[in-house]
Amino acid sequence: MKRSSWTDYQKDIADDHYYYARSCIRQNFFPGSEKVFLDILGKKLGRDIFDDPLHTSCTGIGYHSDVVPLETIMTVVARQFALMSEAGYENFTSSCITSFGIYTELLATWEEFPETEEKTRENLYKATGREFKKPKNLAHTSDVIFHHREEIAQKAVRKLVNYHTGEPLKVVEHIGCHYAKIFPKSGIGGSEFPYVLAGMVESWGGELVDYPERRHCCGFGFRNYLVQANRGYSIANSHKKLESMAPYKPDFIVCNCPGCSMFLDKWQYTIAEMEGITYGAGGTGIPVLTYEEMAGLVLGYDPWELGMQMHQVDVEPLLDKMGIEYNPSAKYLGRNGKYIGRPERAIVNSCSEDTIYKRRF
Amino acid sequence: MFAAIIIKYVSWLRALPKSDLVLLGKGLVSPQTMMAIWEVVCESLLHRRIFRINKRLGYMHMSLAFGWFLLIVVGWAETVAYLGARWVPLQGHVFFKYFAALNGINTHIAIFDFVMDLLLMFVLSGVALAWYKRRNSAKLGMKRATQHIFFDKIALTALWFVFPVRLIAESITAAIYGGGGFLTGGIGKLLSMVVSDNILEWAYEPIWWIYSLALGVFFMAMPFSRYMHIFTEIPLIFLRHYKLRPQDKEKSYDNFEVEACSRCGICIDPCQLQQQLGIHDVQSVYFLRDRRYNMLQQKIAHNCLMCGRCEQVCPVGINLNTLRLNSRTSMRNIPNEGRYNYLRGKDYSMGEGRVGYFAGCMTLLTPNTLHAMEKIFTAARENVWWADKDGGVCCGRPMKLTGETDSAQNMMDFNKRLFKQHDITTLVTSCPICLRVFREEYNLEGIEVLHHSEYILRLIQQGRLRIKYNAEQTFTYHDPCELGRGSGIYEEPRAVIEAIGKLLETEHNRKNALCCGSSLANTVIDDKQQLSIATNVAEEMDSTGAKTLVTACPLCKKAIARGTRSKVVDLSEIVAGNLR
Amino acid sequence: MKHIIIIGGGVAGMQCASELAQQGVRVTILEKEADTGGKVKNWHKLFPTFTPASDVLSGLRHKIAKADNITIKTGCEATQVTPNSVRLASGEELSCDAVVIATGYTLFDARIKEEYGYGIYDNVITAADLEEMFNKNDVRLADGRVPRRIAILHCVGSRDEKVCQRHCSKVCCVTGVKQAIELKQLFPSADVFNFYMDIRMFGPGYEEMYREAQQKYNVHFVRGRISEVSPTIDNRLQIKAEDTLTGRPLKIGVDMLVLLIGMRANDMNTTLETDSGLQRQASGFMQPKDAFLGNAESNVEGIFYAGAITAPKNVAEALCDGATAALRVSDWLRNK
Amino acid sequence: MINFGFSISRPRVIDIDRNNLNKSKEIIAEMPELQACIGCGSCTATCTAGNLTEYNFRKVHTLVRRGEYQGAYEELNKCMLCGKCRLVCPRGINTRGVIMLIKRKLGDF
Repeated sequence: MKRSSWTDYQKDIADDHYYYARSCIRQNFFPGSEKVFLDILGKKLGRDIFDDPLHTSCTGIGYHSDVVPLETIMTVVARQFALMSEAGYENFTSSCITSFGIYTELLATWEEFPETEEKTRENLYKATGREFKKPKNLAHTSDVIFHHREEIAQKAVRKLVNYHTGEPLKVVEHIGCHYAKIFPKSGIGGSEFPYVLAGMVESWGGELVDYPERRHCCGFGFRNYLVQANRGYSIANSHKKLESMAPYKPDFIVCNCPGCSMFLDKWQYTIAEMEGITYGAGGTGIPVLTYEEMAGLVLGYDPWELGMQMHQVDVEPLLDKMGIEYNPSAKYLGRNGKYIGRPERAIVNSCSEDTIYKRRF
Repeated sequence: MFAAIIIKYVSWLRALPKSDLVLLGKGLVSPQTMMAIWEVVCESLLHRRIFRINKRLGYMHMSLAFGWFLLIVVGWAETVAYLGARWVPLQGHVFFKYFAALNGINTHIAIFDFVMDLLLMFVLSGVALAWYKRRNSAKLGMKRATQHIFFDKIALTALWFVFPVRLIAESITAAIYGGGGFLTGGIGKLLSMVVSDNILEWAYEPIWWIYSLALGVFFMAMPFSRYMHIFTEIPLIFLRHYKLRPQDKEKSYDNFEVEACSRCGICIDPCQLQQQLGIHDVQSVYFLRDRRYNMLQQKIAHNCLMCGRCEQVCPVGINLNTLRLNSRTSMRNIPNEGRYNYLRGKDYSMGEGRVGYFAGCMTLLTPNTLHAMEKIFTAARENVWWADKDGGVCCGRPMKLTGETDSAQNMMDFNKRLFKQHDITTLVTSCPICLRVFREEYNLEGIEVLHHSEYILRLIQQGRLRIKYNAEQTFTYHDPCELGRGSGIYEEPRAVIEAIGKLLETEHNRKNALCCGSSLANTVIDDKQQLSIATNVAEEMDSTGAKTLVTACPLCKKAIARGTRSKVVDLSEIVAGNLR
Repeated sequence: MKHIIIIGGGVAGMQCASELAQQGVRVTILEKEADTGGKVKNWHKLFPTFTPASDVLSGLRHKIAKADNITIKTGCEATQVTPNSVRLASGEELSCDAVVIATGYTLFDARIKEEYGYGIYDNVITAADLEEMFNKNDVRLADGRVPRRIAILHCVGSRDEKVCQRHCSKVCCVTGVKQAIELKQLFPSADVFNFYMDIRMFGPGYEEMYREAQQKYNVHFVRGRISEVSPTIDNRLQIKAEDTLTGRPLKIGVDMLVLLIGMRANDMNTTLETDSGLQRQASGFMQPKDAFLGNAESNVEGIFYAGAITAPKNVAEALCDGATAALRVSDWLRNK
Repeated sequence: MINFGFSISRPRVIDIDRNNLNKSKEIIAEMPELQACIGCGSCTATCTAGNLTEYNFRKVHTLVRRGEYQGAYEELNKCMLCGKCRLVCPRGINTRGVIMLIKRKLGDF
């Protein structure tokens, strides 16, 4: 494949001084990822990033489910920007793709319809007494990692290669729909051949898999999975993607959208239960990583510190393949060695038999 | 040979359905039997019907059948006369001349010699014609003769050999032993003069052997070849007089009809698929042959307009359309009870009246007919119940024509219920396809079914419709197959036209009328072929010089209109346009 | 002797030149490429008669070679045009009595519709590439294999507001059907699928050719624009589209995808508008003085149009245009 | 098996690569004129059965040509074979013949 078109879609990503907005889904399902992101930026790369306890959800889930009206979400977003300005930052980076899409969409709306911006300023002022400035630079956190990918590569302790054979790992990347499908110019590489994750994978020694359903949605679509009766449609999308990537025998999937990470991971369990199909070698599913986890592994973080025990599909086979040492018995120990509980055994998480709890009880 | 034939007949008769056996039992002792005997003489021996169609062909068939029959009868009489009054089998005469000579019977009864020779010449003339027909059928008024299969050709060849060889054999016998009439004796004398005795002696045995072989081959082949018709036609005539008929599903009686086909090929010429499109392998003769030998293919069975032109001329009077229909049924009928469940509770009819009007699917594509009928009904002050003005259910005949008889029944039941429900006493339709199935299969007791041509004529005769007559207006009329040959309605539409203007007849009219080519019965020919037939029909109509081409079938109207620039209208349209 | 400059040595320009030359006018053809013939010299056969494009060109060239009052200047690009002069890229200025602009069109760059993967996947080619393959008698996949299933996509860079080409390029439908037939002739056992939005068979013999492609050559026609093209594990291309006639999405793996790229207006047309005061249509093609009675004249006296400079046209129309422009020019010279 | 309260929706996509095109090819080989359909919808618009129930001949035969045989036989059984569609088809397709052919070929599906 002659990949060159991504170079047509570039965007400015601030190099330092970020105001960080968390993701509802990521902090609940992959809390380690957000923590590690802050850690990498602050400690490993020495950048200034502010994790503001005052900020809230962008209410994007509500917005996309027709619960939150447009005016409300505009005001909520305006408040986030106000907090950023108050904290003295100009570069906004959000951990969530949906939020990123919302911010991009609203900034564009304000651009096209200035009266809505005025109205929002009025609403925000009435509601909170705050005033906001639009960010100078808006980036998704994966953009930020992409921006620093070469620096991370320099500091890496290992590459995305098979420890035993030296072959590069085969990586499937999945980009959240709202990253660039709404505004192709807002994403690295545009919407057709997005490069944000591919760039990381290539810089860190992995091999990218280009498979037919690469651009297909994971099926998250809020309306579809929120209503139980519609989940069949939701899961069908993940199913389609997994079916399409399976012949390439990928070593793992990496996503930049928290919802996609969750879905591609957890639906594998559901599909295994429903159809008895597991994807990936060894019949234990294809591990799904967030790009923070991928960066964390490359930089030598402990997998359990990265929160990888929260995955439905066990990551141990991947860790073994990468030659990463880990303590199996520490898998379900959280901070301070406290037991965090473990999921029921299922086809896609049947790896570590010998946790200490198994032994203890 | 006789054994084979008898086994066939007995098994067929035994397999007859009960209703047919009842008919047979009733008929057996009725005057029908006598009439059947007379018909056997007329048809099986004299071939009267062929005579009517084509004199030369009639002579050919008559000379072969009647001549041979007389040869056998007179020969038997001769044998009896020579051998004295003792039991002689019917076939006793076959080699009589041979054995008579060997046994030293040398007496000659001149009258027998003369009659036998005359008859032999009679038959030989038929053989000569048959042979000539094979070579040059057009000279005998047949544009195309049947293309026979190999087996038939063997039997045919044997038959051709039988009589010339007999002539030679008897002549040689006459040359050696004397005797013979003007023909065999004459040739015998000639031979004895020209050819030496040795050669004659030498040829004597072989030629009788060849004769006997040819005869043997012919009779062996007969029950399995087309010559089975010689005997099958006889029981068929009886059964037919007992009112046995083929039906929409195959039954044992069909065997008599199928095997009564002599493959004379008279059905080939009138076929428009043959005339117009050059399709030479689907005609009734081939259909019956393939059906008889169990090698019928869908593309043959379905490639027929079912216009009935061949049935019209078939000398044996075989019900060709019905047989084809029930073959299609055997091939395609799949009982499916629930197939038209969606019809339940549907009723798009409108209006109220004791007279119902069923436009039919095709009429909905010729709205001028619909409007004209509306005008006519209004003019006649008829209250009308419109069965399908806003779309209805097909009458079922098109489905039936493709062989899905049971499925068609679902539709027919639906329509029948609809008619009963709306309490009509008269059902008028402008579609002959619907008309035919309403009359023949719907069993609409208490409801009189009329084609709109009949209905309009009745209105005119009753004085309920007043029509302007104008001799300046010239019309020509196309008989729709389903209306004319199908339902026997020829004169009513003509009477209606003549009440309006001048009617100019086409070359082929009434029973000989051509088919428009768009017949629903044919699902094989393509659009171009349909158009070609339609153009041909339209040309014939145009050649009458009439200003307006009239027909009484929506399908014919649509088809013919494609083939001409002249105005093509439905009968109802000219009536509606000339109301006073 | 009057001197006319014709900018563009394609079929329209050549036709115009030969007609003018017959009327005793001195003609100079400016051709920016090394040889005359314009786009047609790259084509293999012309629809709907399958006439070799080279036949048409050699006919025209022959007519031009016979005339001794035609000068052809190749490698010359006109940069500025007035009714009485043409400046070349080299800085040279040629004077004349009238100018005929016959610069034609530019082929749409299929790379812009990146979802179709032109320039990304090996076996995604354009109709122009396919014509070249036909000319070399070398139609095959990048790895040398013979294609077993080929998709042809209509309206690439035509009727597409997303790439700012709202107009219909007119000839692509016919070209697509023609190429489908040629491909079937080359590879009778291959399946050829045409993905179309509308089939616009506007000319004589076109509809008949379309029908022949369907019925005789068994070319499949699917109504629906391809949404995206992806590689498959066995190095084929997976295409997604909607089969709009059944209302269902459709997925198909093909060996080769041919993009029927449309005609877009030349970039130079903007310069013509700003520098020469000529009017341009919204599509970017030049606006003739009148759509009916003045279709070979521009809004500027002494500047004329021939061929696809004013709208997408097929070869026959371009030739006809060339002759019309010649007539208009000589009328104008006579009445001046 | 756990009851999740939903099942995986089957894809609506027509997957030409997975569909068995043999029957479709046989049908087209026997009646190549079917390929001449331009999807105008005249047949469906005039359809007697289509007036009474949901039945779309154009769609059914298009799907069959794409190798989607499931349900085609049952759909075609709604047809009354009245022949109006053949009279209106601008491409002169022998629609009744097509229906009979498809039914014959797809009897098993």
